[in-house]
Amino acid sequence: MKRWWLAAVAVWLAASGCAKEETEQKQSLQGADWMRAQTFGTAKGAVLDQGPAERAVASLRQRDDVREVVAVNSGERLLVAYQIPHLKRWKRKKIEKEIAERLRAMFPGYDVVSSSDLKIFWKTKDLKTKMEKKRWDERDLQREIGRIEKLSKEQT
Amino acid sequence: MEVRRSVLAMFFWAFVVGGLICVIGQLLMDVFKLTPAHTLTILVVAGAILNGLGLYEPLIDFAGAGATIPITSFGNALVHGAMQEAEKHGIVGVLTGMFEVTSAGISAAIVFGFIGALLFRPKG
Amino acid sequence: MANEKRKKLTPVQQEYHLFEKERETKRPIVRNCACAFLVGGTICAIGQAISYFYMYFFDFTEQTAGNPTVATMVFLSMILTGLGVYDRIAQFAGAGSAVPVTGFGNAVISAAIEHRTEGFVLGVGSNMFKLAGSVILFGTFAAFVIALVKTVATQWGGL
Amino acid sequence: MLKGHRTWVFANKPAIIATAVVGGPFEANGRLADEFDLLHEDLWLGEVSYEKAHRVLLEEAAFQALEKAGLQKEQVQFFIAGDLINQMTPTSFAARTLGAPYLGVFGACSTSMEGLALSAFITNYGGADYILTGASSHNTAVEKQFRYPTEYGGQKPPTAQWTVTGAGVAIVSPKGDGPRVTAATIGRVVDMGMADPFNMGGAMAPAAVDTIEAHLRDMQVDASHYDLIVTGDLGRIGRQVSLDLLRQHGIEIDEERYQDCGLLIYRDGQPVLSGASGAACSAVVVYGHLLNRMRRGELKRILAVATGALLSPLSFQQNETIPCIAHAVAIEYGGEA
Repeated sequence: MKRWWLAAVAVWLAASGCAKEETEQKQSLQGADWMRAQTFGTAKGAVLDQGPAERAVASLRQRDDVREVVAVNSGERLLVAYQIPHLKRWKRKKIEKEIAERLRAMFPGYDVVSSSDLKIFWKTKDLKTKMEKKRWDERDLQREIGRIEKLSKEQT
Repeated sequence: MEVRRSVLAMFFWAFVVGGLICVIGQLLMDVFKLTPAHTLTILVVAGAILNGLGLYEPLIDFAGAGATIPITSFGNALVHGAMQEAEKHGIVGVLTGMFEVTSAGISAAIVFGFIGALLFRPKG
Repeated sequence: MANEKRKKLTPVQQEYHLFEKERETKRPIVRNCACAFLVGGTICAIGQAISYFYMYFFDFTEQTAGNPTVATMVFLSMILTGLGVYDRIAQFAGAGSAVPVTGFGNAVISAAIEHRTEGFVLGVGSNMFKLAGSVILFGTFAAFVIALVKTVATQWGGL
Repeated sequence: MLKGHRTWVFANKPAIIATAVVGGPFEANGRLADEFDLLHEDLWLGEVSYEKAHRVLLEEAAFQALEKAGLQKEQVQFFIAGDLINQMTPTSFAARTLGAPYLGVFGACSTSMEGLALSAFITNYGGADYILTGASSHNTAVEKQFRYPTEYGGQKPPTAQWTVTGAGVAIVSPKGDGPRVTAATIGRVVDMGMADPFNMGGAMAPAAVDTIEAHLRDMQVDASHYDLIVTGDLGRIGRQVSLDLLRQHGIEIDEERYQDCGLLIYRDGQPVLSGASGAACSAVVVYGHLLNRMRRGELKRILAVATGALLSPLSFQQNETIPCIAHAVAIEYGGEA
């Protein structure tokens, strides 16, 4: 029986060692109904101007190599997350590059972050859902976007 | 709905691609009568070469764990780490960056190998 | 490999080889491949599930979920190896359980367990990589050569 | 007395006065479970290493046999035995326990009959009153030595064989009752260039054929002289190959009377692939099952041909082929003896 305890401790260590920041863990997706949440469109209840995000979504929706898009902006930060149809994932790197260039051209003054990563997509969508529910002041929003941006740049 | 579909597609392709890589291994063992050690060595080198040709990363994008779980990804990750570091530090990075990405597999094997030796004995 | 060896054989030996070959139980290649496909595919699907788990509940992206997934798979491999199950699966699955990273883990862990009777330093320590060592050696060396060629090509060839 | 080229005929017909066989859990599930004197449920035998367990197997078999023969261990003049592990430590350590003068012999899986032939020769010429001879092997200790760690998931091809866990010993004496050793043919090394360590049966078959042919020629008898010709551990493939090879060489053998220890010991359902192997395989089946059948009067004359593959992990890795050997011993009980 002692063996099992040790094994359980090892699992726990492995799991907890991987969660880097407690705070981020809390903001994870528990509770958010990510599968049924509305995909297109922008946060209606938001007081903050989501015009650039809406335009980015509208622009990317026209592409046939993008299946879903979700975007959030705040200040001069624009965060765009999208999903690529599975069979087009072979060209994922190329598509990502194209979209990044296109968005940068569309929003010259903005610090644009775009990603096709599923985790970034979930997080962005989650953020948008939260924006609909409660008022966010700009600084909080900025910080949250910054956090997602950092996550999307992690390599290993 | 859409996300669920892409998750399911990922499972499907992970299964298929991972399974096919294993079939290649099986053919190496059965048709060419190679030992498992030879087979795995060939696959690792193949993974490194595929990365060199720029083919392995798209495969990972497409098949997810179907490409990262087979041992071929080990060769891929070694090259990947080396290249990443080489971009930053030039030619010296080739040597220093090699285990940057792969460390998880090896260190997990070492740590769990030792824990295993503490906990278990061979059943036969 | 086999052909090169055969050339060195005397005619009597060659004749016997053919004689024996006819009576040898053939390896069921098709069946083996099917098993390898199913088991290998399943292991990869489990890996995919684990990496979704890490992405969903923790802050890992598709890129970064790879490492904890591999570590978890090796952990599972340790449990199955220690309980004496992995070698049974392998007899059925062949390459299906050898090629995924769990097979790499199994190679390390089985050697570590096996040589425990010779002590932790001389037994476990020095025998741990007796099977998996060649994978690391050739993987690393191949990666070194390839990365070197590629770096030289892009840095000097590209300019 | 030498007869022909390499056959000894024992005029005094030394007797096998007692035998004992010990087995492991896998053998306990086998077809011959009833023929064992002692079966272990635990592969470790309560020891801390498989090599120690290996030694204990041989010790137990030796003490069982002594008890059956009503002898003290001091009465044993020579102990002739061997196994497959590096430098034969399990046997040598068992010899340390026994304290008897000891000759370690190595013939891979043919060790059992090599030991029996030598014991019969020595006792026949008055060299000893009692000789203890035997062979042992332990599945996982041998796997560890020759192949991979036991928990390593390497798929074995259908040509592979399963190493027997067990030990079989016999006490040979010039006087006394029991099956008698009448002749022995010493094998020579035959190498047909086979190199696959997972196909021992195919590699060893020519050696068995060579020895059987030599024996029949030297003794000037044909195969029907024996009620049973039993090979050591050729397995399914080796048995078929050797049978066909014998027929090709013009030796007619009744298929029913040509058996293999490696096929007798386990049940059909057990995952042994091509059959059993290991030094204990022939020792356990001959000293247990077959001599019991002789004592029951079911068999009168048998020829036991133990086969051995003389390879090491080193030689295999250096791309050497597998040299093989077989030793034959003729045993009689009842009849005109």
